[in-house]
Amino acid sequence: MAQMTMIEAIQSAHDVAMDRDERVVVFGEDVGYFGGVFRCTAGLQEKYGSHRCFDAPINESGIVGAAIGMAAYGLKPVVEIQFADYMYPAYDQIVSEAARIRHRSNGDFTCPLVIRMPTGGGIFGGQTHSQSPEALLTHVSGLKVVIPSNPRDAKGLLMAAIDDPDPVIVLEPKRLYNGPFDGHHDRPVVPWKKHALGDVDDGHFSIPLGEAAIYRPGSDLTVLTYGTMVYVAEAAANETGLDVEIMDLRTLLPLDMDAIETSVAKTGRCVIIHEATRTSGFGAELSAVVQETCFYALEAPVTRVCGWDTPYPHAQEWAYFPGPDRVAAAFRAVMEA
Amino acid sequence: MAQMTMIEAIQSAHDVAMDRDERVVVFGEDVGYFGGVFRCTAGLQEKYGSHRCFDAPINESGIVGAAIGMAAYGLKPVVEIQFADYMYPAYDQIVSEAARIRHRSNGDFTCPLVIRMPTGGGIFGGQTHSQSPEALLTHVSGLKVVIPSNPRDAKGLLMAAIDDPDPVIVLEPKRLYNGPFDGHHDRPVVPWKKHALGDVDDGHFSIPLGEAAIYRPGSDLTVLTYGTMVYVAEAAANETGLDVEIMDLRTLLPLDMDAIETSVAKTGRCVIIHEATRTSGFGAELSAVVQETCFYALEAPVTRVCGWDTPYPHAQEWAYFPGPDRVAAAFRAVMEA
Amino acid sequence: MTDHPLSLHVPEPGCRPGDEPDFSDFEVPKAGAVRRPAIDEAPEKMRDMAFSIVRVLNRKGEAVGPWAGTLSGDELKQGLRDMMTLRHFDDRMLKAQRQGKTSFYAQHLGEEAVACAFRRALEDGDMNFPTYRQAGLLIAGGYPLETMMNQIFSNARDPLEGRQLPIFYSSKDHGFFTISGNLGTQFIQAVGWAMASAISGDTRIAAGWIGDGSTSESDFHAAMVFASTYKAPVVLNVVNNQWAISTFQGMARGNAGTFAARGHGFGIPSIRVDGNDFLAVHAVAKWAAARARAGHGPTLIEHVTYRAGAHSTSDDPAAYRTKHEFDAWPLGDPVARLKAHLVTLGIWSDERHIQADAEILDEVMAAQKKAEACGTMISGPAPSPRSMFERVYAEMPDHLRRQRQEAGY
Amino acid sequence: MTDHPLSLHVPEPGCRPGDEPDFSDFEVPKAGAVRRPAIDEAPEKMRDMAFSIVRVLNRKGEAVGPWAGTLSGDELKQGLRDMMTLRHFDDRMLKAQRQGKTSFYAQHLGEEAVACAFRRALEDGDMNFPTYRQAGLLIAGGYPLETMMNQIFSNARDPLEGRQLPIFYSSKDHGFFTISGNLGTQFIQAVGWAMASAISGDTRIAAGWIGDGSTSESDFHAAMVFASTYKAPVVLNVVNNQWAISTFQGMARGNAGTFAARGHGFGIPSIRVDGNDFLAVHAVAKWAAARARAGHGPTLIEHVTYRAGAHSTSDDPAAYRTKHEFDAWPLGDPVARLKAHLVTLGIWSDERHIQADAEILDEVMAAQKKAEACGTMISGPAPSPRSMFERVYAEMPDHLRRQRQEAGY
Ligand SMILES: Cc1ncc(C[n+]2csc(CCOP(=O)(O)OP(=O)(O)O)c2C)c(N)n1
Ligand SMILES: Cc1ncc(C[n+]2csc(CCOP(=O)(O)OP(=O)(O)O)c2C)c(N)n1
Ligand SMILES: [Mg+2]
Ligand SMILES: [Mg+2]
Repeated sequence: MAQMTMIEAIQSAHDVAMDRDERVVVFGEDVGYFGGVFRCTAGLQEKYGSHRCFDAPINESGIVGAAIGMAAYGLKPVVEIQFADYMYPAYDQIVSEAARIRHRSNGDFTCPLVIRMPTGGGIFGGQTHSQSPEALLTHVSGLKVVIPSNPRDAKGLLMAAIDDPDPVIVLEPKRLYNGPFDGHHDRPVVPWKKHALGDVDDGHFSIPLGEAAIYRPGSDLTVLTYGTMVYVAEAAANETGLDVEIMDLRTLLPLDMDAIETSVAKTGRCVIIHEATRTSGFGAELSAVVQETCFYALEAPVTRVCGWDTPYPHAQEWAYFPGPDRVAAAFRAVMEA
Repeated sequence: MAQMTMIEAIQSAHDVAMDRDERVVVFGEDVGYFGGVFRCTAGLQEKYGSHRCFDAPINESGIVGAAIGMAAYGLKPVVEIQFADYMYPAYDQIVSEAARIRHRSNGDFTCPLVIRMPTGGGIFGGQTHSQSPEALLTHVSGLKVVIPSNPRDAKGLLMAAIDDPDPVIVLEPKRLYNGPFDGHHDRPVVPWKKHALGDVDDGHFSIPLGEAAIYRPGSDLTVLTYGTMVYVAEAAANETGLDVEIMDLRTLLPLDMDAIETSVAKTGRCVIIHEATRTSGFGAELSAVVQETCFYALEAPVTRVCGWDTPYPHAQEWAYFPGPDRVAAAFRAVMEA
Repeated sequence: MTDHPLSLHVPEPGCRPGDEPDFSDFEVPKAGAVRRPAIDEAPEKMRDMAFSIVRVLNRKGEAVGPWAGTLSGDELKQGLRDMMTLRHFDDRMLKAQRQGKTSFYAQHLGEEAVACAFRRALEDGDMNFPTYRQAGLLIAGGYPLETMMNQIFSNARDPLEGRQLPIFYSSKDHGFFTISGNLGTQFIQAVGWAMASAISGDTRIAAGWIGDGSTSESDFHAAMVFASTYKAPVVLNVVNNQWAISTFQGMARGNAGTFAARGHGFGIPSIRVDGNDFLAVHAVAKWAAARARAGHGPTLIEHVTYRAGAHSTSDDPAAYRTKHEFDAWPLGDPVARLKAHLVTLGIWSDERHIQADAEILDEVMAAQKKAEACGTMISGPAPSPRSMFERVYAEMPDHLRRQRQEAGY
Repeated sequence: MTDHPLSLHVPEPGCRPGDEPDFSDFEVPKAGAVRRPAIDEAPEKMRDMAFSIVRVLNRKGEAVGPWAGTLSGDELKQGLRDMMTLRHFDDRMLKAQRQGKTSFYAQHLGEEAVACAFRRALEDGDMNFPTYRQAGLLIAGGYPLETMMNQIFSNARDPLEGRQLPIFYSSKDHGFFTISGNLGTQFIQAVGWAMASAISGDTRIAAGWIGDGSTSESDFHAAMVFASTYKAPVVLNVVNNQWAISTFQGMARGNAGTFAARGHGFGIPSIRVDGNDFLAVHAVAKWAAARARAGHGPTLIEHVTYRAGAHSTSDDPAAYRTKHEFDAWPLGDPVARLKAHLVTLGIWSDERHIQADAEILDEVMAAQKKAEACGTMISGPAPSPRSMFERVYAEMPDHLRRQRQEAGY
């Protein structure tokens, strides 16, 4: 065991995977010699050679398209899109190709690849370094979509993703790379190095895809969330004094329906939180399934707290970010409904 | 007034718009000399010259990207993506550019363009000629998203889209091009030429964006749907004998919330139907907003009938298509709940 | 600066319906005239190869020049058989589509030599990333006609179980990657596959395929960039059959002299070949494959040919191009040209040709009979809807299992 | 075939941290040596222009050869002022970022000549589609420094009201299209704008901008295809500053000799210019603009320069490239070179330079003072959050109005 930041945990997952399996290759913009703009692939080129970890030309479609060819060959490519905001040029390759190859060839060809991308805001990145495009991925059958909220999960889920026989998208909340963040941007942050969830096994371990975690048990209401918003929910729970059950979904597709049903059936109240824009966000799907499966248990409307339906602004970042105040207000409203 | 197919109505909208406003230019793959693979732009090149209606190289990103530049210049480009399944290569230009330009430049530049794309299945087109990607567009703030279900609306909405100062996506249900289709693929179809909604004004008229239509009033339950599914809902209503209120949403973004609330408040029951895959489909957003705004009026769970979460198959098309039987079953379940 | 108003240049083909077909500005070099560079010649020294056309068969049916001699008489006879098989296959399947036995078909008329000859230049284990117009790769590789037809009929024996549009075959064993309906996407995948082979210290190579119209797609660029940067062992084929549905090749080519020229911006050796000359296609393919295998990296080949038929069964070219354009097409008919060569060699004759033609038609019809016995789109039996839920993932997740149950399968 | 195992070729820069900088294989033609084709010369006749470098200023500071003489002494002095202004501006803004007054900045050190000289070759009304590294277009166009700083500080007077990342300026009036954070997207938009001008019978032209690394993006291809096909009146600029964050230009260039060569695949005249030679950039830009305006279509210009500073304030190049590489850079410092030329002309001196430098610094600091009086990111006042809901659409739809109210604005 070692104390790791989320960045170190991700680096370690790559390292262990490359060490165990020669077929694992890692590439992307600036990931080779430099080790990635967030340092998630630091040291891999030196250790495993430039044929297994290398820089790529700046073409996201090319990166994913080449990875698909490699996966079809029999390798296990793990690629980085420098920011989730830059996945759109690769979207056709992701949707029309990676997600479809097993099905359309009836299993003749497969596409075991991992696409990592830093997601979310809170770093004054403006509209093209802050987006949370998960809903654009969860609508695509054939993909799995994962989003860790701490170093241990980041490593365990990435290792599971690399072992998975299908294409997996790993969204990494960049605001959590160095420490948990609860939305109180004016207060100091506790680094992972001093946090229980920063205690990560050095070797190989994996956290199964498709299993949610109860981040904090409670009985008043259920929070369905993931990534950075786990900590915002916790802050709001503490501030309202409510006995909130916070579910960290971890995998968005396929969704852990059992865990969701069990919790909402118990609490009868549900608040969904994400940073992505509201309309047609992943919260809509969560709201729909909760309502479909727990209709008779619900004592209040399922409520969404999300990013506004605007581009992510630069200067108004904290007015955009669904912080503890907005979340606390939703908790209270749901309890009073 | 003239009897028109949906194709003729769309062609007429182009024609009238080009005649009224020199700034309207039309281009896309095969849309020039040939007039489009579905003939929606037939005759325009001959009438207005090849500098106002022309073929484009096969590059959807190029088509939309060039149109954005033209819109910024001051023209009003109307472009065709040959099938909605081929919008993905243009997705970055749509999401990161067209949808953002007004906001990010604080109105210094604008992007009044229209992107038309045939959508939906029912023509044995297999997985790459049948998709319904509306949810991937409704999540994008800055866009408007429109989907007509008949010739009159197709013309009126397209004219409104061309007049709109912002980027509008027009999804055209290709199964409706020649006549309404209720999912009974084994029965003959009535062509638009013999249908009241095929009676279309020759000149300029427009149907405001953002307004739903009550396709059929009723009091037992509310159906929220659009495009081809309007007719499937009607067939299921007739077959179940229920007094179903069918709302043809027409514009998905921005959504006509007032009309939705009024109807569901009245009926207390709601079924959402679309052809797109279920998970994170637009039905999720509809379900969420109905539940948020009408929670206390709901007498049964809001229910979705959608395409399965698989690629659109070729041979199993009718097992995939959410036809009248599945819809009727949902109606009954919702009435019995 | 001048105040002269600007105007938009929109390229137009030489002739439209009603015009006389005219290829007078299409330069056809003499067979044997184009040199054959060494496989390790520097790319910048062979730019000329992109502006001429490698041709082996002359008008008299003789094989001439430095590119001749890569195939034996038996191999050539097999090549002729392959092309004739593809032609009959196309013909039968077009009819089957008109009879409602399948929903869709696209033929290869006039461009049979390209894929059939190319396949012969590859080794088993190499991987093609084809478009819908390279069924010749399967036929020349010995893939069963009946299985192809099962796929086309979406019947109970369709290896893809009805999921895919007709002709979107897949066969890993035959080096034929599962076809996508989205143009251009697979060009870069071919490069990725080739990179994987290089990463693994393997000896296998990949071949990418794209149409003239589809070179405009952005993934063409992705493929060229990656192939150039990593010197991937890949052969990148542009099949220039002059048309992209209703759009003539000039719309995609723009102001470039040739599609092969596109390679020059990337330092990728580029070569144009007479796509209707079986021997030339084979020789150029061999040369490119040898370059890839020897570590010299990618080659771009422009196969100059002509789409003699409609784009697909959804298309009628009479609306946008002149009839009989194919008759005026200067590179002729690939089947007739290879036949003439075999006759010149003295190993073939009109009689044997007629006899072979009848035999092949019998074979194709026999295969069709067997395939139809397993069902067509009108008669069934079709694959079970259950299969549409399968292999979305390796393991079916709960939500799909529930949906499958709801669907009743 | 050989059984020799394949291996992956991964390009590497000539030197990494710790190595001695080495540009010995970088060929620098003599100033004045490269010919100046007529603007209507056929593209295929001027391929040589992509493999040399147009240079006007020689070592002695003289302007020589066929590209000399496009600017008057006064214009040159203004050009020097513009570059010096940009350099001071960068310097002040880097410091402001370190002080927390803004979140982000990217400088132009070493490549000031490119945009400053280019702007002088355009007419009012022409439109640039710049990247984040062409602030010189604004400065040389007389856009107020203070307004730029207001944007950088996201303050109450920021014309973009805090929506955009610092330096992502927008000014229609100054022919500066709103900058995108997504690389490459605007290259094709520039082509579209130029097509629109041609469609409208206008005389205005567009200029696209892209970095060496970003030429790999697929929209580069889209732009080249459309520009080639429609002969759009556009100047397509590749700023090859040798680096894309940590990635050297060879990763994007691959096996091509130069970035300018990319134009050859499209029949687009392509020309390389010494990007650190103000006179050469201006002359080449003028030539390309004249081609566009006269209806001869697009030109691709590769500006050869060097990114002397970090990629941005988020970057530290010491991790991936050798320090003092810029000192070894053979094309020198654009400011020093233009200064030397003016001195040679006898219209400038060291004293005047020192004096001008002090004046410019004063101006920049005065602008900064005014901008800071309207707020910085630490001190505020910031634009109201209300504005984030505005101009998503021309008219605010109901759901946004409700959200704005919920947000309390
Ligand atoms: C991304 C995408 N855009 C558009 C289409 C529609 N489409 C199918 S085939 C075709 C023409 C292709 O022409 P070409 O590349 O020359 O190939 P050919 O059919 O001549 O073999 C078009 C536009 C598509 N399948 N995919
Ligand atoms: C689509 C996209 N991918 C990746 C990035 C991240 N990124 C920002 S700048 C940059 C390097 C660009 O290099 P170059 O084009 O050479 O321009 P320069 O910074 O040298 O001016 C990268 C990779 C981005 N902004 N957009
Ligand atoms: Mg073609
Ligand atoms: Mg650069």
